[in-house]
Amino acid sequence: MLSLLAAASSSASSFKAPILDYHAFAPEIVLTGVIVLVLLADLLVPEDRKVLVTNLAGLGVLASLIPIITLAIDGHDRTMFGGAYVVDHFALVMKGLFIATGYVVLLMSTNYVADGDYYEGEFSFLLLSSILGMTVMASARDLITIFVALEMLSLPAYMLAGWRKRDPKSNEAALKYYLLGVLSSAVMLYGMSLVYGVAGTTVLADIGSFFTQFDSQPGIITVALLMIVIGFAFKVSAVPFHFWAPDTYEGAPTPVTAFLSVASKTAGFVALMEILYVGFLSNNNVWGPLCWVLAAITMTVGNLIALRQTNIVRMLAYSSIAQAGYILVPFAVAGENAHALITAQKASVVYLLIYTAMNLGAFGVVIAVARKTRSGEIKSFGGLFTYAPGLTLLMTAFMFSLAGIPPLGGWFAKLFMFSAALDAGTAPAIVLAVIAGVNSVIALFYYASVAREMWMSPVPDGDVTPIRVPPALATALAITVIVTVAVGVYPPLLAKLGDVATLTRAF
Amino acid sequence: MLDHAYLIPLTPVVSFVLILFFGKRFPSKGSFIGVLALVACFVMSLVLAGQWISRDKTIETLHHATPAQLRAVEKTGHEPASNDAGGEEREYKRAPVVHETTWFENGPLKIKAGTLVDGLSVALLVVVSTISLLVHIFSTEYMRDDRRKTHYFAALSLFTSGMFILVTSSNTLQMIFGWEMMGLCSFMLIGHWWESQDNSNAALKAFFTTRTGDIGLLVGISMLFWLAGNTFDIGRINSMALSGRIDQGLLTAAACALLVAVIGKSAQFPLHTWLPDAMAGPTPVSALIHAATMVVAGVFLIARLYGVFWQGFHIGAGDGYTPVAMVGGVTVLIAAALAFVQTDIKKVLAYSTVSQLGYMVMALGVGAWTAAIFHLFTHAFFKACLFLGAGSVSHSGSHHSFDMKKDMGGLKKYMPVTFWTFTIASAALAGLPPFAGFFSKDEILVGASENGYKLFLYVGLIGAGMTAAYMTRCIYLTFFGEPRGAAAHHHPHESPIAITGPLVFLAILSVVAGFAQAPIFGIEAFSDIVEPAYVTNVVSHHGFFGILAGLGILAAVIGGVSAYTVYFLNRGPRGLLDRNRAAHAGYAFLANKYYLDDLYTDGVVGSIKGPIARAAYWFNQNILDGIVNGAAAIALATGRFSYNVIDQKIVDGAVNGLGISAEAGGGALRTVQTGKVQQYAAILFGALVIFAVALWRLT
Amino acid sequence: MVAVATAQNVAFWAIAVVMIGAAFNVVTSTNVVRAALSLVVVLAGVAAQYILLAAEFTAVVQVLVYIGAVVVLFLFGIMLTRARIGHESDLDNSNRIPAFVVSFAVFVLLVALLRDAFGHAHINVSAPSTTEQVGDAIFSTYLVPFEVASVLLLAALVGAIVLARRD
Amino acid sequence: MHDWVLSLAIFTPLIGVVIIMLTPKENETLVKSIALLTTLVTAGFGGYILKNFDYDRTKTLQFGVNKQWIEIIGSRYHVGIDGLSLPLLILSMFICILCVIYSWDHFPEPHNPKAFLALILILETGMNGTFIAEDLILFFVFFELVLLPMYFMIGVWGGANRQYASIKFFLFTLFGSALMILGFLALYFRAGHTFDIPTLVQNASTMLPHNSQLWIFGALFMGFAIKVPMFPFHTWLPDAHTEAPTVGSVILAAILLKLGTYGFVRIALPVLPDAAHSFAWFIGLLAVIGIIYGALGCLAQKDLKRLIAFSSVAHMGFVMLGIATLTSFGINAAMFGMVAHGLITGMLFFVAGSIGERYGTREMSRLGGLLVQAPKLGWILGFCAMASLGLPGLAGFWGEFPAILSAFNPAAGLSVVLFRWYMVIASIGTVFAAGYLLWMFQRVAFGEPRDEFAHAHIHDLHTPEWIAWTPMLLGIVALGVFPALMFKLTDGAVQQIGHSLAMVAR
Amino acid sequence: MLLNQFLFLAAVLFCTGIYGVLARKNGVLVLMSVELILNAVNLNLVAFGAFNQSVAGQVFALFVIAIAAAEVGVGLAIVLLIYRNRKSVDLTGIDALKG
Repeated sequence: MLSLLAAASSSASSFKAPILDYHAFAPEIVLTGVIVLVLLADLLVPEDRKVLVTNLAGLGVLASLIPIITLAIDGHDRTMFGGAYVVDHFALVMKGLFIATGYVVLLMSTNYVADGDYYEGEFSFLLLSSILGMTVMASARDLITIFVALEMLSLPAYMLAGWRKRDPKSNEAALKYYLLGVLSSAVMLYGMSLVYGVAGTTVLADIGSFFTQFDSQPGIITVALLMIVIGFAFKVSAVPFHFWAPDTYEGAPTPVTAFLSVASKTAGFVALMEILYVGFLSNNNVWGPLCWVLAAITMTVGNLIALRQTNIVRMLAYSSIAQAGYILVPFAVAGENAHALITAQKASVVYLLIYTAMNLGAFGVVIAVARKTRSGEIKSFGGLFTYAPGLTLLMTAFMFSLAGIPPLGGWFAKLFMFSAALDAGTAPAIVLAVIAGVNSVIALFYYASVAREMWMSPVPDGDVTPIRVPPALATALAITVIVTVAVGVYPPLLAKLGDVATLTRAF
Repeated sequence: MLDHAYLIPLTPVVSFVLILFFGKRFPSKGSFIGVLALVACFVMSLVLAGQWISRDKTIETLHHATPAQLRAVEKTGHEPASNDAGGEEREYKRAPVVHETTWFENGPLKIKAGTLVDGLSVALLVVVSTISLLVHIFSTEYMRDDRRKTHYFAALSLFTSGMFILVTSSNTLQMIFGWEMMGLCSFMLIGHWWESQDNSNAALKAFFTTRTGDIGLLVGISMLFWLAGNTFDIGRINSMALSGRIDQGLLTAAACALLVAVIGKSAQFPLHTWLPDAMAGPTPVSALIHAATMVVAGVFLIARLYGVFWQGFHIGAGDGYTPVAMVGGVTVLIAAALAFVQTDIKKVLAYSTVSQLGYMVMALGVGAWTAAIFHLFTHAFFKACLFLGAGSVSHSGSHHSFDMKKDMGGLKKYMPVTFWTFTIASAALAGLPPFAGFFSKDEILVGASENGYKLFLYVGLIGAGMTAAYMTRCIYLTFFGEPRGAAAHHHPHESPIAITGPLVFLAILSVVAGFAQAPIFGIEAFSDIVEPAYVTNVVSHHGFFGILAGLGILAAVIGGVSAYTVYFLNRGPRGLLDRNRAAHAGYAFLANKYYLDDLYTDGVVGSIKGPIARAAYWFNQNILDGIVNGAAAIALATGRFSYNVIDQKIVDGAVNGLGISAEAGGGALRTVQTGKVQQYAAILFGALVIFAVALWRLT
Repeated sequence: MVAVATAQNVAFWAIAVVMIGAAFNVVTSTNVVRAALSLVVVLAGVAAQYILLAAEFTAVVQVLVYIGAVVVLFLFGIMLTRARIGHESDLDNSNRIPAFVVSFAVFVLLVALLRDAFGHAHINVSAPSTTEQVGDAIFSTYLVPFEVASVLLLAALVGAIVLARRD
Repeated sequence: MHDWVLSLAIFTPLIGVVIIMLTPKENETLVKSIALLTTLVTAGFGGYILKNFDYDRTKTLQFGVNKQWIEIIGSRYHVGIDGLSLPLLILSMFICILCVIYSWDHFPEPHNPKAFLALILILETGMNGTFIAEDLILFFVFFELVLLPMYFMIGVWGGANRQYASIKFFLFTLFGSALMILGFLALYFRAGHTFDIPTLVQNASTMLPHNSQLWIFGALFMGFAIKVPMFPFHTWLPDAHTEAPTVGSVILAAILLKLGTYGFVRIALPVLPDAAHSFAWFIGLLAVIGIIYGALGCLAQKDLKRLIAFSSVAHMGFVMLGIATLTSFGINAAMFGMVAHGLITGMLFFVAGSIGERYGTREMSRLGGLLVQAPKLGWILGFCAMASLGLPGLAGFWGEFPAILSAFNPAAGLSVVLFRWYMVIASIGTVFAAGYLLWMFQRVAFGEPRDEFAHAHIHDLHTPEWIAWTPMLLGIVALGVFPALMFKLTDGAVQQIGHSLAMVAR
Repeated sequence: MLLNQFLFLAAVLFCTGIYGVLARKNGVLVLMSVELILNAVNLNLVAFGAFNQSVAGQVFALFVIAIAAAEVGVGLAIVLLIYRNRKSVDLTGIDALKG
């Protein structure tokens, strides 16, 4: 295996500056610029006008969508740094998703953070930093880049989780998230070091072609791969690496929770796709069963525990764990054959897109309702329909979308997920699909219990003053609900975006 | 009329609709619509009968074919080629006139609906329309002030049309329609005074019991549909059955199934218990049910599908025993015995009906097809007369009571017309010459004797004796002796013309109807007209047998005389005196009643048939009725068990249990979420090791 | 060459033993400050191993960043959280045995794997990669992570200040 | 118009929903009028379909539209109508109008006509869509679309135990449909990468090995059987019916249950005839168990609506028995049974709801003498009871008798002896039906009113009730007397199914 | 030199770190244990770099060092935050969120 690396190591004492394709980097460059601007603006804007900073951040995020669109129109894939950084359809779709998510989270947090008198400027700054990490992650095709992107998106998130500084629960959330995050990234790093040791390269494409030479791989690779998967399993909160999630979600500021449950999770899946599909496609005999087990226990455990939750955020936390289980299903079956691989990628991306909209929306309603009730208990939603019919309808839509009931977006995500499993068609795949099916029934119970509270229960404290939803939050809710419903009714809207076979086109 | 026979069932249907929706607006509450409709039906039936008779004649002369030749054609079992080609109807003697239209289609199969007119249906149409007309007329008076007169007449019309549909059906599917329509109407009419729980119970029981029999009907007709080659057509079913091309086992099974239906509908042992209870309905309804419709439907079913029964039970073999005959025979005796112990005049008549239906079924079972139908024919008149007579008594004599012992007695002098008509009808029922019953019963006895079913000859004779005896008792208790109860206190008087008119008319018919088939005089008009080809060709015909007639008369006389001895010669009144004394002795009323009932029964009835009748009655009330009622109770208990235990605990429990265990599982898993960050970390590394080992071994 | 190799081995083992001892002290010491100082020893040992592996630049960075910055941070942390400088009995929680079992299991696993995979692989440090090469790599292939890392440090700085400051 | 009419039939109610949503809540009359108008317009499209339907080609899909929909998974917007769909589509439109009329001033607590009517209209979209979908995914979407409105209808407007009942209904159905969609996907991947039902009917049985067919059929079976519902998956039904508001019960009984049986006839049998043969004995068994079991359940009931609900289990047993015979006779009977049950049981629920509303209770032991206090209502109850127990001349008979009839001679390859036993058991079931229905009728309608209601003012029929019920009653009679009205529609299509079933008979 | 010398040493550090993370109560000590783990990884990376004769190992290690520093900063900030609210850095007492 050493001979392979001869070319890489021998050369060049003379440094040749790389020729950079600035168009390809434009989204990140814009984003970085906005980050710096936000930081500067925060210094200049007086304390009572901080909302301007948030608005600036929002606009900046939207601005970074422009180069993504131009890149998409341009259409051809850009590969840089020997394959370490790739801007292709997949990357663009995911970048777009991250940026859109960031925008919605900003909208959701505008009033939340301002009302709580937290550090608004820095909040936006950290949020944008994390999004920057995610956009980089979408293009990263190299272990080092992936690692740095992961830390880039994680570190601000650790801090955001503890943003409500005076709240011990928020502190606790940050601590748990941080500690477990650091440990799991350490495990991942250890795994990466082993991979590097065996393969001699950090570029995924090279790792991929390196491993295709072998019919069987040594145990070290099995475990190294396991360690890497664990790092991202933590990120996507797959059981048994999920323990941080409910605690952190509950303790963190709700917009941050929304962000974690959506963007951070998506980033984890994106990395997982890159690593497994590009770097370790031939090792699917390892990660196939691994993802199978993870998917099965993740959705089952997540759903079962969610049944017993009384706090809405905590319930949504377990719900998002269970959802991660569903998203893992395509991973479990992707390695069966080339066709299944493509379906699996599409299924994962479509699921992530839809999941993002509906889960963000659900948190949006939670934030809106908590503005009045000041409570996170599911019971506090009692009788919502009588005084906030609009929010009730929205929450109902999000809940049943998460449950996968047509004609709300979630059904199509689930359908595609099932479709991926059955496309593989092997017995384990079908068993997994059946497990997922049963789980989606269990899940309905707790999703519907929220609907039940809202529609069928009396108002707990009898206070029926209407809820005033600030415009930013209302915008966020509108965006999410439109996506959720529109995709459910007319899935082709998203299906095009999900058509991301580019990730593995080379193979 | 032969080509428009559908008008006969249609007319009362129209009248039903009219009465139901517009009846209330008329002062008569719609009764006249019903009467008019029935007049029309009556006239049409007579015209039809006339046309049928004359058609027979014309065809016979046209074709110059002898019955024997036709029989030869029929016996080959193959239909004439012209029919297979879908050409003309077989236009020879006794061939039915069939008019059909496609009801619905199932693929290539056309299910038809239509009318079939032949001798059997003509005879039944005449009987039914006559009786129904009279019942309608009778009811205008009898139900004059009823609060639901409109409903009553509507149901009466529908009931009649049900019977019309049944008898004119060209196919078995349509027969089910008529059959069940009558079930429905009997339910409505028996339960007419549904304010009382007893009445509605009786209605339910009637419907439910006949419905139980209908299991057989549905199964039997389904089986015949397939066995006869995908057809409901009666003619084809009969010819297929007779041709022997149907698997014998299955055919017998189908016949058995249909027999079950007959047992339910025609109140044969052991499903007869609903019929006496059905006396809860208004008396004219009882007359209609017992004389012309409903219960005779079962007999009609056997007659109509005689080929099936003939072949299915080997009736022609004459080996002394067929299930059909057994059912009939047992019913004859049991019901006759039961008639003895009734105090309710209508129940006496009801058991008498059961017994007479037993005769008809028995006759069919022994191959005496014509005798059975003839008995049906004559029985209709005298039984209608008896019921209407009983109605007249209660209407005008006993103040709406039917209790012979409590509220009647000595009514002869107040109600002469009723008395005489009742007596004539009773004589006809008892089988005394020259009344109608004599001729028809004699035919049955001949059939049983000559077709190789001697056992049933004796059954018939014993039954005849018993019939005479209980009718004598009935007449005595009603019309003779001292007036009692209501009869003594409520100024009995003769009924008005609307009631007596039908009585007289029916009494006359009870006399003359018998002469339609009186072999003793060489008259065989009834069998000539009525027998369809598929019957004529298989059954044997016998002439007049003086000895059997004599035996029949003798049996009736013995029964009548012995009852006469008991009742008219002072045994009866003494029993009544005893009863009154005992009442004075101060026992609690109910206890007294039953105690003295026992005494009475022991002392009076016991001298003739006491032990047997009592045993039969006990058996009837406790065992048979117990089973019928018990079946309901068991069904209810089973239902409760299956609902409360199986459904709610096991099936639903399993479902809820899954839910509970899911929640419990969630609860258990929650305990792992301790909130201690270092435990989480430990699990992270522990999972790492476990997964690593597992995967390492796997790959 | 053999001599060089032997010297390298001797140096390795000497440093390794010290490192392991210090590492154990970090996790078992009952004195927080002593634990921090033991950590310094470990970190320095790691730097020394880097030199053995001919990664001088990395070793320098190790010393500068870790010993120069990180350990100082730790000491600040210790002081800010007012840990006692001296002996402290309850620095460990009640999970020492499970913790040992888990960590030992991981160790066994790793050792078994490494033996299996790299049984007799030798490291040849004859042609070490120079600092220049490292620099070239960072500014070409790994340019993106480098830029990102700079933003990362900024973010960590800002965030940590917000979190840590009193308000 | 020809191309559009089916889509209009599906989506017009949704337009109505949008308009209702935009109407102020306070203006109830306007809301009601819009709802009524919407259902009428939808039915108008139904009328157009009825008028232009080619009754000589009932087995071919008409008014077909086949457009691209979700390309990425190969699902298309394919709708069409044939003899199987038409009666059910019309029934659905019809029932929806009547429900809107019935609820005109009958809105159960907590009132809110706006939401209630919107739910009815969404339900209509789902139901109409299911009956004309010719693509499995489209079918699935509509099949599921009815869940939410019905959930809320039961859960918000229902009785005391509504929360339990509504979630139970939802969970059961969802469980079935989760497996069903797996079956659909398996069909897609194993039988030519298409969700198109007609294409699958052509190809599936040849492309699929027997073993796969069995598995897929099993999955579809679960989905449909729960919806029907067949024993032992029926337990959601009594709860749902008991708690649902009247209109909810009516729609549930009249249409929603039919989605399951329709699924069998439209998808499971023709697509997987081979497996259908293997499953037939089992379906038949569950069907006859359901017949007897439902009847027994009825006998134990104290609540009027619950009794009717259990009777549905028994009646759907007949429908399933017809289907299980795999003969054209049986399937025709099943189709008839669906429509008949829809009308009859729908009516029974209407009446039961009206009784409950008047007396404030549906406990049969507390009722009695309905005929005294409200004779018309009482007789209509009696009429429906009679229709329900399969009295010839009324619609119920044609669902029952041909099913029994066909069980004597099931499709080639099925166990004749077994099915003949089913026939006998099913016949016994008719007696039970008579038993519980008459018993119910006796307790509710006969006798004198109980003391507690002796002086209550019980209004006989209201105008909305008249308007809503008369067409249904007429329909029951008309179908009973002229079964060809239905058989003519279904027969062609059923023959085709029967033919494809016969092709694979071993 | 054998590659495994370094790898085993790294493994020892790694597992010692794990033990520390799991068994230590004091937040700062836990962070120190994390540093042990990260250094183990770095040692791995550099050893593999030498073994593979590529710079990527060192580059990777450099990134890890830089980011580890940032992580420690953030971690200490969080620990301080907790200390400020709870007056203790005892991790075992932090279990308000569970279930």
